[in-house]
Amino acid sequence: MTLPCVPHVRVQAEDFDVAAEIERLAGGRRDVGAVVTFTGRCRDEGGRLAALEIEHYPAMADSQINRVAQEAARRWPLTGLTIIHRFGRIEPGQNIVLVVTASSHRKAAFEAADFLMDYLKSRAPFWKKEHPVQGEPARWVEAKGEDEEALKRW
Amino acid sequence: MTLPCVPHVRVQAEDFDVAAEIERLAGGRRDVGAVVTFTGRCRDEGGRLAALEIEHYPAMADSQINRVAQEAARRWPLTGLTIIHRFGRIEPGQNIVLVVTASSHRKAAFEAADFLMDYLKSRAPFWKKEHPVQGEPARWVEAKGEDEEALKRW
Amino acid sequence: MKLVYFAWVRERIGKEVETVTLPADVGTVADLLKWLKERGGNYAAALEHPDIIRVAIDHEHVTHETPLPRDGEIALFPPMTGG
Amino acid sequence: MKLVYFAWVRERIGKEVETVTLPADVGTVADLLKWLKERGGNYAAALEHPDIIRVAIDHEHVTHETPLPRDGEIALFPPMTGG
Repeated sequence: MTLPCVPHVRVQAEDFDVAAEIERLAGGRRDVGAVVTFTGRCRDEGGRLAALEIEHYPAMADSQINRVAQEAARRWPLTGLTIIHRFGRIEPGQNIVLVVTASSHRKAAFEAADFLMDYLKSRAPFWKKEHPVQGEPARWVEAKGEDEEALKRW
Repeated sequence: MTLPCVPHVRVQAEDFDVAAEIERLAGGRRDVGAVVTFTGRCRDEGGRLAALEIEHYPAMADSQINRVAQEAARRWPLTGLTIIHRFGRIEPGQNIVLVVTASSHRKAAFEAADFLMDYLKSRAPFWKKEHPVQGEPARWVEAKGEDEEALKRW
Repeated sequence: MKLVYFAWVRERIGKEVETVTLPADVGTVADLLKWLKERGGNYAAALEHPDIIRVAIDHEHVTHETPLPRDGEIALFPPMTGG
Repeated sequence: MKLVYFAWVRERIGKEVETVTLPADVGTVADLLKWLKERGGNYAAALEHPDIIRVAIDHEHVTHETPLPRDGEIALFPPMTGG
């Protein structure tokens, strides 16, 4: 493979379809040996959470995700790469984020997906607010030091 | 989570449906924060390959995959784990193997899927034979030293 | 200069966007955060700990040492929690 | 003792399964590989490099030092290439 693949990036309120996104990268192709998908979903935190509200910075989200996607496409021999990040109200059991990586080689697909999730956590301009089931006030999720630490692996 | 999840393992000639397998692990659940899928597919090796023929040791394949699946379920806090390995004739673009891991936590899902693929490569009793497009004779794929090396990471 | 705010920075300041005219001695991002904080009230509450505020200039992450542009969009927000 | 063969071990030996009666001095997996190889012909071709042959006893991977059971299914095959 000579040129990096062109990443497919979407920032949207709507849900996504993992099978359709796998098909987009691998369907009809005979050179794809490995496809990794990562789906991040909303958890109810032991029954405590009614919903997440995801705020984002529209003008920046797309460009930042594209930037990190292009870095992944340069660093690993990917045949395809898709990133979808949702915003708005998301309830437990619903999807938040999808990364799909396709490659001739297993390790490249795994590593690129893992790298991308680390970078999305700490670099993409999204903020989660938790709405509890009970009458407690909503509160913003705090960033974890471990997420920033995770970037040092790359 | 207290008890390890019970892995779902299948060894079959038929294709699998990634979306259905994600649904099996995560559908209707509110405690799953991360789902990773790895799909291994047959490549045409630059147009050289007409098909793979995958031989397996039926009496051993199921028990070995279950063993490594149970090890993964003990080592990582997974809420669900599925492994499907196909055998028989598989053409370029078709699926060979699927690993799906679900967890509350991203790292657990990634690491367990990566671990499982390393172990399937070197421990599950499957053997690939390549059938070239041209009139050349079929030949058995040779195991790679790097696959054996990869196990030392775990 | 156009300022935009997100998440709890936006909530505490009480607006999403505003246009400000900066004094000549406000040269860097750190200067801007100090100047805003000194406005008091909601600004003092939002920028109580300026070190944790993340900043982007024209949609690119920058450090607090970065010089301000003559014009552009400056975004202030908490550490991100996407993914 | 039931012996089963896979992949190119099966192809070179020319059979999938056979039952053999082992001499008393064939005590380990390594002894078995040596004894089979000394049968010559197809066996010598299949077991030319016994070190690379992988072995399972009753569906469990074993080393070449492993003692043979009194009875059971012993599988001989090349390094695996699944996944």
